[in-house]
Amino acid sequence: MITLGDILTLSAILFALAVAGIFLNRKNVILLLMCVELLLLAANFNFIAFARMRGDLTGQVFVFFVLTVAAAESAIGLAILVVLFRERRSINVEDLNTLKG
Amino acid sequence: MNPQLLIAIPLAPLVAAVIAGLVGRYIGRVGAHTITIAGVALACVLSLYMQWLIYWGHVPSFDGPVYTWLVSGGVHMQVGFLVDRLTTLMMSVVTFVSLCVHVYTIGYMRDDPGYTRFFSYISLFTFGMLMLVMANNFMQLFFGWEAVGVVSYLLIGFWYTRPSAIFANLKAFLVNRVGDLGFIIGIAALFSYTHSLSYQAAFAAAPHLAHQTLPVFGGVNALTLICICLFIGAMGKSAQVPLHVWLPDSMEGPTPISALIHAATMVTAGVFMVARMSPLFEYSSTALSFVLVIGATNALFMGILGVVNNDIKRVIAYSTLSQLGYMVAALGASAYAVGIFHLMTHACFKALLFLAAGSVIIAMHHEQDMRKMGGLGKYMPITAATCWAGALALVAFPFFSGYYSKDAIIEAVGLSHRWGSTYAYWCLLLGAYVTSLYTFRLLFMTFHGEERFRNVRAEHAGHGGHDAHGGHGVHEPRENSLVVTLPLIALAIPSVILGYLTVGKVLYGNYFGSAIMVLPRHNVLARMARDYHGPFELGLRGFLSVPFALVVAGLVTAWLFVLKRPQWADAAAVKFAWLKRILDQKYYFDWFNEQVLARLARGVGLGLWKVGDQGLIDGALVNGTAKSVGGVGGMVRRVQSGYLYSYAFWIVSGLAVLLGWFLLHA
Amino acid sequence: MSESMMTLHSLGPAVPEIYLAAAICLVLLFEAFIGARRPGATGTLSLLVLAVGAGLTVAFADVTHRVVLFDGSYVADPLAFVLKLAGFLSVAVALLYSRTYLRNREILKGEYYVLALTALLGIFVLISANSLLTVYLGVELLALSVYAMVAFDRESGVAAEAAMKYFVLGAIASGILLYGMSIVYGLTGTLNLGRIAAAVSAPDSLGVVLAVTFIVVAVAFKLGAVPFHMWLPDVYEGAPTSVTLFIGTAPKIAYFALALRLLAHGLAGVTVDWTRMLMPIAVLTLVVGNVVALAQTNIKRMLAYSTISHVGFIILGFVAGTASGYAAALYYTLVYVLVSLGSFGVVVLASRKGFEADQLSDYKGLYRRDPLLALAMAMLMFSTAGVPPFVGFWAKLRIIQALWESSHLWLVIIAVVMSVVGAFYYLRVVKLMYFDDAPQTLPPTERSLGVRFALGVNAAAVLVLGVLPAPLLDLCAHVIH
Amino acid sequence: MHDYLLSLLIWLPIAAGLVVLLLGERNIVAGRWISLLATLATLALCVPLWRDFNTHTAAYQFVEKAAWIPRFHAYYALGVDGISMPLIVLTALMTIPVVIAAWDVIKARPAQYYASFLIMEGLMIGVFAATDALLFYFFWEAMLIPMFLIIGIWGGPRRVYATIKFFLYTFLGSVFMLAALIYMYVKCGSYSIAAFQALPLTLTEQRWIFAAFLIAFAVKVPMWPVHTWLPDAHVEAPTGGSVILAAIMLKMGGYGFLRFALPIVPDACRHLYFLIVVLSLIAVIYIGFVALVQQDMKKLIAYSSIAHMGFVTLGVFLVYAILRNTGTTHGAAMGMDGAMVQMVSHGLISGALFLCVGVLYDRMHTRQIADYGGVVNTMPVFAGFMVLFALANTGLPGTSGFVGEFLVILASFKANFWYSALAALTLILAAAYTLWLVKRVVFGPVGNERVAKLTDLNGREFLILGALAAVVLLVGVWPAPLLKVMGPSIQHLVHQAVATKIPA
Amino acid sequence: MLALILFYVFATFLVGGALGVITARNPVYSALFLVFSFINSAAIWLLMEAEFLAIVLVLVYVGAVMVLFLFVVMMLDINLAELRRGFTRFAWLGWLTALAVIAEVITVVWRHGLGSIDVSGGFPGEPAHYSNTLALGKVLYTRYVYPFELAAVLLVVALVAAIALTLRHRPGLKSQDVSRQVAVRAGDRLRIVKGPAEKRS
Repeated sequence: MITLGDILTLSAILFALAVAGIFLNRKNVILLLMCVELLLLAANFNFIAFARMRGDLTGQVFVFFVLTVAAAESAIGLAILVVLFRERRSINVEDLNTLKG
Repeated sequence: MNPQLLIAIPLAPLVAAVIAGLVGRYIGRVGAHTITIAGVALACVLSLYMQWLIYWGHVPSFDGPVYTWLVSGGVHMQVGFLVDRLTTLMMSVVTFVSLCVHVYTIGYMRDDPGYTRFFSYISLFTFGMLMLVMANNFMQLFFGWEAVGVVSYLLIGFWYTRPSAIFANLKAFLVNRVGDLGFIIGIAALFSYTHSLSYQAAFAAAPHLAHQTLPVFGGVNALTLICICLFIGAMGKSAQVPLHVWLPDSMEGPTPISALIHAATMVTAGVFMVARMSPLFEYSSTALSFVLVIGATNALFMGILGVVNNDIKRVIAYSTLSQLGYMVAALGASAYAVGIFHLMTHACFKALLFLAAGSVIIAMHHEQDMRKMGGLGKYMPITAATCWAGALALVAFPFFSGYYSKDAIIEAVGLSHRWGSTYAYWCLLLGAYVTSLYTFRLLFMTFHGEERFRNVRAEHAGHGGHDAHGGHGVHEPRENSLVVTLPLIALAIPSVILGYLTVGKVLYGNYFGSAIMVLPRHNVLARMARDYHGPFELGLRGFLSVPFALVVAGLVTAWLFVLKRPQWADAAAVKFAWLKRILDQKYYFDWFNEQVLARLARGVGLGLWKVGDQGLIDGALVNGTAKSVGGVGGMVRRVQSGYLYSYAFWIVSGLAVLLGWFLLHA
Repeated sequence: MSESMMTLHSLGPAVPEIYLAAAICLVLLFEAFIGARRPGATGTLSLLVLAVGAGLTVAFADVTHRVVLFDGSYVADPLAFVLKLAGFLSVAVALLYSRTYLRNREILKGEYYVLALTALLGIFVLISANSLLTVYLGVELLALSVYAMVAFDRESGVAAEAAMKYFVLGAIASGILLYGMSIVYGLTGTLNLGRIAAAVSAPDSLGVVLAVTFIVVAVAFKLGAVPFHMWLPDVYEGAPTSVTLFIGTAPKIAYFALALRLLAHGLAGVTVDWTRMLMPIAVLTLVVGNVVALAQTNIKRMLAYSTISHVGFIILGFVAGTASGYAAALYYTLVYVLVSLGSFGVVVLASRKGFEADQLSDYKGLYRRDPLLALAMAMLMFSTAGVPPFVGFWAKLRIIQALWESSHLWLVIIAVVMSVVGAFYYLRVVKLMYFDDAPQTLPPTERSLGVRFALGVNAAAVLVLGVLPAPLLDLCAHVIH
Repeated sequence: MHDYLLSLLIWLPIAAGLVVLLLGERNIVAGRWISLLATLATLALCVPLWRDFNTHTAAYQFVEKAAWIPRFHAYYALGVDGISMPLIVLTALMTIPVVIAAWDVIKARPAQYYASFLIMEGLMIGVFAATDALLFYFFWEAMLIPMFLIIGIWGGPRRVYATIKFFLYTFLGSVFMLAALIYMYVKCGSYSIAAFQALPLTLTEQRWIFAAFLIAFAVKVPMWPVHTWLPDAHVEAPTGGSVILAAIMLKMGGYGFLRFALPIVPDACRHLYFLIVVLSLIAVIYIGFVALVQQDMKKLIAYSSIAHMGFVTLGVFLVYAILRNTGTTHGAAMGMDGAMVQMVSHGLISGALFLCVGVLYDRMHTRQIADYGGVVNTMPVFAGFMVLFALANTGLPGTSGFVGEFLVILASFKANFWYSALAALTLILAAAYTLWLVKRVVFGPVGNERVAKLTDLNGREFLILGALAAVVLLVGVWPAPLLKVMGPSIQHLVHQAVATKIPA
Repeated sequence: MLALILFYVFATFLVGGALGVITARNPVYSALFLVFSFINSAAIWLLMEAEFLAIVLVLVYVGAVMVLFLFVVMMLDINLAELRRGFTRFAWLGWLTALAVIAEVITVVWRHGLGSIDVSGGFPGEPAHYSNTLALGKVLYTRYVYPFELAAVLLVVALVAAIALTLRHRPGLKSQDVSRQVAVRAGDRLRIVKGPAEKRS
């Protein structure tokens, strides 16, 4: 039987991989957006697992909204990406360093 | 006694001084000198009246407040007067000499642009001096003390465009301040025991204080400390070694004030103060020994300096130093009355000498170097004659006033059994010879012998403003006008007869009564009184005394070296070059003060400023902190690298650290 | 709280949100059909909308006690009322100041106003959130609107860069927030903050620590606390100044509400835990914010670091962990918003077409060019530095008082030392404006009378509230209790 | 009117300042006269203050109280006692010469200049009049702003460095005090100074609070080693700024010690008095030496101020040394009296000296001593004043400078021989640096052509220097009224200072 | 037991996919790895009887969002050669931090059971007739109407933002202007030109 612990472990690994992806990736901004999706996925696992454990729908409703938000977020993220690319002709993370200090 | 009358005595010169000072330019020269002379004359008349009242009128002394200066912590500090025989004597001397000097000034300063200012100053000085002598408490004493110091400062620097004058006045003030430091500590010490600043309280507490110990310097007798501190003040004002250095330099001031301040009155304030404080000093033999030794040292060694100096005023100044030493030595021997007596006679003849010197200086167109004088006697008979009178008084020629006072000092010290009295006695004795030597040297060089002024071309036209005669070629010196000679005569009379007239009363007639307190076991004067059989007999006895022999020896030496064999002096100077150098350098006191102390002070100041303030506090602490904060800012700023991955890393590691830390500590 | 019992009347307290949602649609339509041809009309309409909204809020949402709606996901209380009014006001002022700026940069578009209004809606949602879900949606609504606003000047590379950074980091923060929320949910089985507060009461339980850490980090990120602050200076600098003005002000109200609702209300049972976590964060925030601000040459960036340092103070209010501390944090937040409106407003107003007054050196001799602007800025800077008689002083005072009440000696010392460090760079601005001369001729500043009047009122408020601080202090204390 | 006398004193100048500010630079003639009238009116208001002051009580008089922040029990509470009243009068007095001295000297933004000083005046009076700690602090800090601007706008070449240093230094000190005040508020629930004075505190608490107070007041006084802002500020400040800084702002430190440190944390003061005494003596001696070598007139006077303020702190804390040495407090009041008189007197004298320097600066535009010499030849009247004030600065009896030093030295002997011996060194040091300055600047032959072209005081300058000289002499000759005013309050303070507040 | 095996299989795929996402050099591969991860997640969610969400995940994410991603990747015409460089020096620090987070969370979960919850227990089974979709649907429009409306606003924001940021009015491009069309008046469309019928002579 799948246990709560299994799911929580899985989500922890996903979470860590997602953040690791964000600060290991130095080249492509799009990848960062993908890692963000993974991050949300990790949280969703938790919600579903807890909801199931408690026999309570609330967690699943939450996941529903998270999915909605994530979609909207992707749209805006990609829009920003497009603006960025138009201005800089690059989406290299290492080029995003004019603002610093 | 009428207090209003008393108040009028110091106030009259003050008012005159203020008027002359503030509105001098409106009332003109005549107005200024008229009003100040009137003020001082009034004070003089009233002082004499007071003295008459107290001595012959048998009015009790006055000791009372005028107004409350302030009340602090329950202590009433008042301005008040203590007028007794000692005070009235001083008041008379001060106002009399002052009056003479005022009159003399009309002639001396005739052509000076600072005429009204000068009158204002000397009147103000008279006020300060009167406040000093009339005080019945230490606050007021200190007030007068400082007031005369300030006026002295202003007057030494009267010719403010002369660099030497403004150097001298600063020096005088600072050296006096060193004395005042001791003085104020003494006052503070006394106050801390008596909770009062009045003389009465201090005198009453003296016997008790003699048994108190103060936990400083490993425990000293409280009264000794107090007395020595007070005496340090007197050393400053009365120019005792090593605080004497200012007095010769103070001759930069106009001659009238040399006479008034730096001979007759202010410099004797220390002597007066110690006499006034006799109820304290009497209980501290240590302090008196200190006084004695210092005084005697001054008397001899400062006199020696007078022998080698060629500036007429400076010679008299060194003489003053020496005579002050005599007075102080008298105090040290518990012969306060003798000290005051000498103070009185000295005031007359020393003022006379200065004024006479001033008269010479006027005649010489402000030339003070005796080497350029000589043979003036026949051109200036009055000056020469009065000067001779003063000189004889100074060297203690029998029957002259100085004889009665000075011989008494030597005798009193000789009789004293105080620690150091033997040393003091020999100093004073030798001092008699030295006095005679420089005095006659001065007389011979100035009034007798070759007329050296004829060799001097009119090279001093540069004196400009102070030399209205200002002509070229050799002028034959002329006797001065009446305003100059009259004070000379007025002072010459007491210089000759004052001693004879008053010695019986002042020294041996218990003139001072309770104003001066001497413990019976210290009372050398009483022993001397046993041998006293009237002034005439005393005068005759003088011709047989050792000091007289020394005076004659001095006279002969001076005659030989100055008039008869001047080349001997040069030969001696060559032979004893080392000695001459020490004497020319005035025992290196000035060198030490200027090259060591002053430099050290400035060095310390510079060091503290540059290293302490600017380097450490400002540089390291203040700006250093600012810089290091800024530096840290610059460094932390670099963490903000602009890279997204680094930002994300910080967020996640922040999370990890927080989580780890609190999981460990949960 | 049955879902079927919802009547129109009972929705009264929720009028601000409902009205605003409707108004957003209205503005959107207006823009689509009318606004595009009349530049600025949408802006005027938006200001009108905000004014009406404030009126309606006062009329309907002024509650005297706690009202819970929408099955527990929405709460209306006096605090929410005050914060929403502050939100209306600050957004209105921010939009008013930005107008000429937007026109000069040719980004005066209706969408800008729509996004500002949706951000305001997000702010309101956060203010009134009573469930983790509404908290999350509020955070996202606000954040997404703001991301877009930052990138709004499409001709600006730095703006895009800032937006990108903001977006990615913001998304990480939401992920962290969500993760923490999921654990809270797992531990309590509910999203309702009230019920969570009832369920979570055991401090030092590991699960709670885990959840609390995630949530604290997310909240700290949103507030801009060190070391989660790094987005803030970049975004403040990179964004168009009008947007900096916007995000520097109203959202802080929301994030204060976020911290208050989540930590102080939802996790009230484990105050010990999160105050201990906030403590090092607060200290770091104060130190880094102030110290790094010293090294800045760009005024927007400097004000960003200044913001960070203020966040440190606000967090200190939370560290106190008492009602007094929250009231202090609230007061600080409101004061901060007021002062930031003014100071960023000056930055906006000093900029002209083709001249971005964002370097500190651009303020040299401002006094000669525009005394009013300089005077206002000087007052605001002194206020921020915490010098009486300006209101900033009371803000700091309240925080220190709260810290003393909970016996935090060292935090007090750090706070006061840091306020001195901070004073330096505020003084530097005054120095530039008043003591220095402009090196070259700079363009004139915004001269629109209405805007200048608003700025004058803004600065005067800083003084008046400083001299008579009692009403606002009372209000803050009142709504927190 | 007595019910609002203090408020009037505070707000009249502030209101006048705002009016002048609003009138702007174009109406500067009116602005000038309004400023002068306002300062004169303020001084006139001090007449009833002094006349109707009850000298037999230590209680606050002319009390006003109005709610300010009811929630924190902070009140707009005003009142004066014998310690604050003379300082208020001093403030009102010293602002007048500042206004007159600026008459046609300040050319740049004169309206703002006047407004700054008027507002300063009100705030400074507020500091002295406040009996609520929060209100006190409010005025205390607010004061920094106008001074910051005064130095920064009208100052010399290094004004920016100086003014920022001044602001940060004093701000750093003050915030710690604020923290301490709030702490005590939290403990006792009131901001009333009287409540603080009655609040029992453990020794540890007292030490912390004392440290906070010390930082705040030591910077203001300023005491060594936190004094370095003062020379810079003075040198760079315009004449009026220097005058107010020296005359009033420095007094706030001494006032703070008297009003806060001693009565609120007496036990800590008793434990740590030695520190203050040592720092005070360092101030007197160390700074005296430093003053000796200054090349800049203002800097010299600034350093002299530090040395003189050393007497203030010494006098204030003598009470503990005396208590320790003698077991009684006899003489302690004298030390405090001395400190107070020294504050007033230093206000007058240093203010006057800075005005003198200002007179020279207006003519020659240099403050370097080396640029002068023989000023007396061309400016005899000025020289007279300068010498008078210089002598007063050296503590000459008959001038106000003497009274305070004298009392402190007298009192200090009760505590320790060395205290008084070291303190009395000022007699020499002060004379050395002040009179050496006079020698180099005033006396001597005409130093250079520019000195030769100097013109003597005009009527305006004569008026202010003459008036100050009169006051300096008056206080010196008859300080009794001043002491009488302070008496009961000082006596009361002595009792407070030695009573323990440690809860049993 | 089967469910458990399936879970481990899917979980392994999921982790592998996630690793693929963050390590792939080519963003197209990353996107495909992400799709793979989502599909595995959906499978696991199905195992946990969260059918509706599993479907939504596939439909919304795989179907819409990821396509959008790929679209953008292709559209932006990124120079892939430039992206082929590897991680930098401090990569180990990143990994370490990630591992630390995993370790911390797992420690809490397993060693201490998240405080009060039994983490090793399974999930309660749902009754046979239970419809996850129905249950969600029921609450979504009632209890969660407020969040639902907010989600709607959120999507509007995304819409507006995306348009505002990316829509470009290129000069010379002929496009519809709705507001102008709507606001048009007859007078704008029809212009009556008066012309003389014939040339006057």
